[in-house]
Amino acid sequence: MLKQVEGSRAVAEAVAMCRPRVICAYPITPQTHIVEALSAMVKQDTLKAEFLNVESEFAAMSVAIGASAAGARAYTATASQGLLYMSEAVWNAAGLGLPIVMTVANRAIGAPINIWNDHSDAMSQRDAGWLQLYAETNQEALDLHIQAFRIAEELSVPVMVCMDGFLLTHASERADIPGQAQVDAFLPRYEPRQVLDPAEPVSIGAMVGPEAFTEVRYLAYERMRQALEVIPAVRVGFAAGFGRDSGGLVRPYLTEDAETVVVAMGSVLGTVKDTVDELRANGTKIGVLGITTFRPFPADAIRLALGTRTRHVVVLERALAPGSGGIVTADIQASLTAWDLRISTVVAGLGGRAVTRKSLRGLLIQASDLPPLTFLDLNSSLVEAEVARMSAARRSGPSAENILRDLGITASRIG
Amino acid sequence: MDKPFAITLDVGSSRANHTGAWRTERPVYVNHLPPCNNACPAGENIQQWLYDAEEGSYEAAWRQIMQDNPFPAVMGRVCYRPCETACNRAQLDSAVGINSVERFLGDEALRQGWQVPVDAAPTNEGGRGGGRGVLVVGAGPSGLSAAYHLTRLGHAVTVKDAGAAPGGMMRYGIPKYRLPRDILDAEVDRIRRMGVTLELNTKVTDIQAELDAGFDAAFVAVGAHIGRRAYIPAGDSARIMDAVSMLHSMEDGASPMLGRRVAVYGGGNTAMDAARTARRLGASEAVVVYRRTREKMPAHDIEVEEALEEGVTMRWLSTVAQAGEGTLVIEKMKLDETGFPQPTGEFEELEADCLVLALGQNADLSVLQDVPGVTFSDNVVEVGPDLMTGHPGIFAGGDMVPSERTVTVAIGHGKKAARSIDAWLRDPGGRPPQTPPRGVGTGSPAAYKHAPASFGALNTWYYSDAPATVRPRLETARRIGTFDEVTGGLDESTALFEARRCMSCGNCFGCDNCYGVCPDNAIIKLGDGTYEIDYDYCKGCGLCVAECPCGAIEMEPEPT
Amino acid sequence: MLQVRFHGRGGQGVVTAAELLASAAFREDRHAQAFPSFGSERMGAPVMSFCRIDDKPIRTHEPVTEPDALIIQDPTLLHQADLFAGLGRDGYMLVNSTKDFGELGLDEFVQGFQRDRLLVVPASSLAMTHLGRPLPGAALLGGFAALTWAVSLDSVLAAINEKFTGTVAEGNAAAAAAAFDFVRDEREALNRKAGANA
Amino acid sequence: MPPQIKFYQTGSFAVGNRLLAEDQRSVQSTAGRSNALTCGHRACQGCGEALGARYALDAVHRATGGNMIAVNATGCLEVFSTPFPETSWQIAWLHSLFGNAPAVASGVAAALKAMGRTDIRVVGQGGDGGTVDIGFACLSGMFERNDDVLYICYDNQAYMNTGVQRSGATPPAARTATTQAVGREPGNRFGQGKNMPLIAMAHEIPYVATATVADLRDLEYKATRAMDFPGARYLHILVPCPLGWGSSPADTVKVARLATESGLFPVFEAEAGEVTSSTPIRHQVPVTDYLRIQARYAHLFKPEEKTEVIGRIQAAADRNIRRFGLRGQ
Repeated sequence: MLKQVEGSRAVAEAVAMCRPRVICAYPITPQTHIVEALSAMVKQDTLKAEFLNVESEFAAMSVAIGASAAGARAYTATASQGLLYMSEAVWNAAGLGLPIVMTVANRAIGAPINIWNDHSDAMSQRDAGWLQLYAETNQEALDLHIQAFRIAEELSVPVMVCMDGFLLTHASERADIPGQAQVDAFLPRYEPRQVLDPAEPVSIGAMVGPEAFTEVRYLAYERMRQALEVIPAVRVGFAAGFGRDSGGLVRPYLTEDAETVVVAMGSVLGTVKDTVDELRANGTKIGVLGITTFRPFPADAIRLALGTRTRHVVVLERALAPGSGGIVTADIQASLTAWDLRISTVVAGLGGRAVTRKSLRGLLIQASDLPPLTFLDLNSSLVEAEVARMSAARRSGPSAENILRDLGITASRIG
Repeated sequence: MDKPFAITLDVGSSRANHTGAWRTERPVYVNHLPPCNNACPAGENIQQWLYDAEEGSYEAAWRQIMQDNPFPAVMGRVCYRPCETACNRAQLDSAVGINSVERFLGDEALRQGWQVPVDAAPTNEGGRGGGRGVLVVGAGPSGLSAAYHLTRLGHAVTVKDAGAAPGGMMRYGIPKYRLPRDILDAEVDRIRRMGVTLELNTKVTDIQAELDAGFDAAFVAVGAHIGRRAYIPAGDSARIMDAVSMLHSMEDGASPMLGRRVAVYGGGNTAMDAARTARRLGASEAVVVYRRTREKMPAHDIEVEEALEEGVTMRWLSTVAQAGEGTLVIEKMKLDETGFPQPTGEFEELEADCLVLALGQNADLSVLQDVPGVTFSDNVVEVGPDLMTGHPGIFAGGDMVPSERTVTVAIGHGKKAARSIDAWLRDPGGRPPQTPPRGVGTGSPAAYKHAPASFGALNTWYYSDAPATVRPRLETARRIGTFDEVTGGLDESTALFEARRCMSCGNCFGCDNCYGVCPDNAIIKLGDGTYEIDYDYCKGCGLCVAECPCGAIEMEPEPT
Repeated sequence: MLQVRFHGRGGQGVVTAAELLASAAFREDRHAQAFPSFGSERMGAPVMSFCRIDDKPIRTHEPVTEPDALIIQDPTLLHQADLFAGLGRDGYMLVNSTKDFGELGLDEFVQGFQRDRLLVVPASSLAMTHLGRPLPGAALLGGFAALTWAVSLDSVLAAINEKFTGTVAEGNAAAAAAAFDFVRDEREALNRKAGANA
Repeated sequence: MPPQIKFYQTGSFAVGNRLLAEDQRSVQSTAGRSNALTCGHRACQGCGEALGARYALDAVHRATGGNMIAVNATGCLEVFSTPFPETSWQIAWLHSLFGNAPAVASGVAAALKAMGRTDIRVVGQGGDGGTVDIGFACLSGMFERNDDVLYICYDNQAYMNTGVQRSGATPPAARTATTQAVGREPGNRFGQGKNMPLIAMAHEIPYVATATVADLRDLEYKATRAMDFPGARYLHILVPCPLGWGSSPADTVKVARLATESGLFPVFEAEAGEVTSSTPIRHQVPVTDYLRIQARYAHLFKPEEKTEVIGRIQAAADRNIRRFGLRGQ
């Protein structure tokens, strides 16, 4: 049923229809609206589940681990610092092969503390052994959660559904909310691969030494490879059940004849597509490749998606690996080594900085001469001033505060 | 379920890992000789019968006593309890009231009329059942004990005694208030009912003749009934008698004329008996005159205490120098460095209507006097470790052989003599038998050779604090003037309490501590109250040894 | 595509207003997108929200930098830096105030625009009258419907009745309707004046 | 307090007692005990934790009729019990992390509740490090939500798994790898550390109790009693560590016994924040009896006896005795 609805609400309704048995969360902006909605449903008894208000994200993931190991479908949501705080448990859940589904309302990581959107948080857990799916729209965020439970439980691996904080979580958009019957038909009862059962006791979480650890890790890698087949299959199954094409590995847009392909993830894709349309109107051969599944990294699908004419790949990154550069870029490069391509990274939208068509247009018009690494809309004068300060005096003070002083205003400016 | 590789494991799989390999020392179950058993002159397996009594199996407990001693009810009254002196529990709170439990069991047996079956039919014809005819001279504790054991061993026993009633010193030496006669009679009667022939008023004079008359062996235990005399200058009118005959006369129904003030000369148990009897016969003063100090006094403490309670007074470091009518002359003594009393030359007078001499007894050895091979030394018969005299086939025991003169010792002699006689009858050339294994538990007989169980080897924390129960005693007012039994018995609950205070020193009593405290589940519980160590998993930590309450586990080096 | 930017103060229902507008458009089977200017602001601080309305799916997720319309919920914001940023010459603006542009000192500013597209409506007082609370959001939307015809009054009222219930719904609806009439009359008056001048 | 029965056979204090009816006997004395932690594990000789874990879990196993799931924090217990490819556990058992056992247990309990399997009970367990330090927040959260979990802390007073470093439960003056017996104040400092049972009580959870491996009947009684309560329960068990305490493997139980008999480790139980009973000391001993047999306190006795320090430890014991009424009747 079509609704004009806030992204968090849409996701909450989707999650509820997946019938999780245990939901736990610790409040952190911008994930709160999702769990608030779920909590209300549990309280009103419209959702039969245990809702635990835990004392930290570390506990939230730990509760999910226990619940999942005991055979219950478990869900939690977090963001930013919260994801880092639960990091140890995040890796543990993957190691134990527990099909937990978690929403990450993507947000920057401090210091300086920043509540706005970027992908630094999810990127920090890139290698935790979780699947990472990125939503372009609220509709897709909703759909990906339903698919996530299906994928997670089929493979017995946890899945992270990443949606841009505020940009999606707090945005009211049109969304098609499926019916419970549809979801039930698509998502079978949770059949755990391993379960804590006094009737059939086992020890889960044993210590593994050098004699088998490599093998255990290999199997984690192997499960990720299987995921590359499962995810497209689930996309097809979902389309059949819901009449909508959502999820999958990658989303090419006008790449067939494109000489330049912009690679990006999440809500920025819409803005990029609009920009691309404008550029094409001026005859620029440019396309877009959206990555829906970042973990496992769909190298084959990406190669397949790139047009034969592609000469230049611009990776639009909502995160930064200091000392290295683009994080997604590294994977792209690794998967395109055999090809003769120019790959450049554009770091954009950090900590809530708006990514506007205007800026993108200016950037992509001269895509072919982009340097390896560009910071979109970087205020160079601010940076230079601070660099000067630092070279002038040892005790130059806190950079963030210095810059804000120079800027003369705080947040809430347009964009 | 099909489990993920490595991180999920099947239960209990670590049993494949035999940690026994870590061990350098291994625990083993042992059995030590309990101090009580070790101390018992009658060789009772006290720990075992306490164990039976603990769970209320009184008959089993009683039968266990009867293995070694046919007089539990008597023992429970007159024994001087070397077992309790030795009891380890004395070092914790107070000794287990073994004697009172024994008395309870003995009395219970009489109440219930339990009898002792005779294993082999008695016969005096050679060969059949190995039974022979054995003569026992003297129906005292030693003789009756021997008769009892010989009968159980399948021999036909005839007991001959000069007295009118059986029991010897138990009857003629121990006053009624310590040993009621119905008890004695009942226990003697039980022996008689086993088929022992008892011929009273029959003084044996020629032992050789008896043997020729068809007895295959003889056990002589006529005791020591002759009161020792000492030379005391005395006026004609002085009334002097000896304690033995005085106490004896009590049994003949003719109570002696003692007068109001009675002096008893001597410091043994007999002296106490005499003084206490005097009080009961109406003497307002009963004074015990003794050459040395109380510490040196041979009489047992209980006897002395009870005597004092009953108003008997004591004159330490005193000898009777002269006896006249109504008065005695007492000389003060002092102990020299060797602890021997020396005269001081100081004299004083003591008012006394009568002087009772309790200076010890001598045995009437006439019955063995002219038997070839039999030898004597200072008024007793010389015997070997098997109690056989110099004359093959003639054994002797009790007060007439060198040993402490107590009923319990005598009963022990009876058992020992019976076994020796049985062995001798089967193989006259054979060597005296070994003392048989004692104690309960799981060890091999060899284990019994271990030293007696020491208090140090116990872990007493596991025993709840339970001070001894005091036996009810007749209040002194009622003691004087009556011959009612002074010390009462325990009822069942208190007897059970006492039995359960036993710590089972040196022998496993199945408390499950080892089974419980092993961090490696390496103790196998066999179910019959015994255990086995699973050396596949035992790491040799020694916890079971440290936590065994009764010291029945020990570490020994791993065999290399 | 119609892009609207709302300016107000935290607590005035700026975000709700944007969502109501989106919801109204949704009822007319149009695609709409509403979202706040995400800040850590608290009550009273200047805040913004945005709304986009289009006939085809809206893909962009950038903030509205070149609005077709501005809705100013609080006249005290009028002199804030770059309040009008990006508003085109043929743009619309609806200001919540009982004063006119002259009194607001905006005479000069409004000159450069199509005059009948910039209006003032006493949304707060209308809200006080009909709702009993100075929450101008609904009234402004009613006025906005009359100003731009981007959405119908019925859709606005429907959106209001979906979002609120009982007296709150009634009060907001009444305020919206009143504001609609007020703006419609204002525009007709202005057009008449324009006609007369011509 | 467990019902005390007179006379050793009816086992006032011994594990077994042949004169008691089967159902009155201690779990450990029964041939059919579950051995939740069975043999073949890699614990040190005389490991108190291995002993305490089996004691407690076997009791819970009997109380729940085997309907139990255990969640284990990282630590010695977890490492020595489940080295791949073997496990010593004979119950449903889960290990996740060092610091999250209470939360994982909460998750298991929540799942069971959601699935209508409240007949299955959950036990969370860990060492003192996993409980009073790194797992503290999760434990407090589990308490505060009153989740239906029995959490058992096996307290050996330091991080033994990593080589005997100080924990928040390490007692004053004790030597560890990070509180060496050198310097002006040798061993662990006075005035530090936390009293977890009292902290648990401050949450006013239904049941809190302490026990040691030296009094099995008391321990089993408490583990069993804990299962009578719904909600969050806390059982703090003192488990000597021969390695870390420098005591003889054979003395593991003895050391624990002296800890209680000296008053240094009060044994008590509390309901809803109130102490309801304490186990009286049977034969009080001076703290030196307890300290002398542990190498971690050796510096208190040589080269010369540090009477002042020992005095402070004795004072702590005396305070416990007053505070918890350990004198008995």
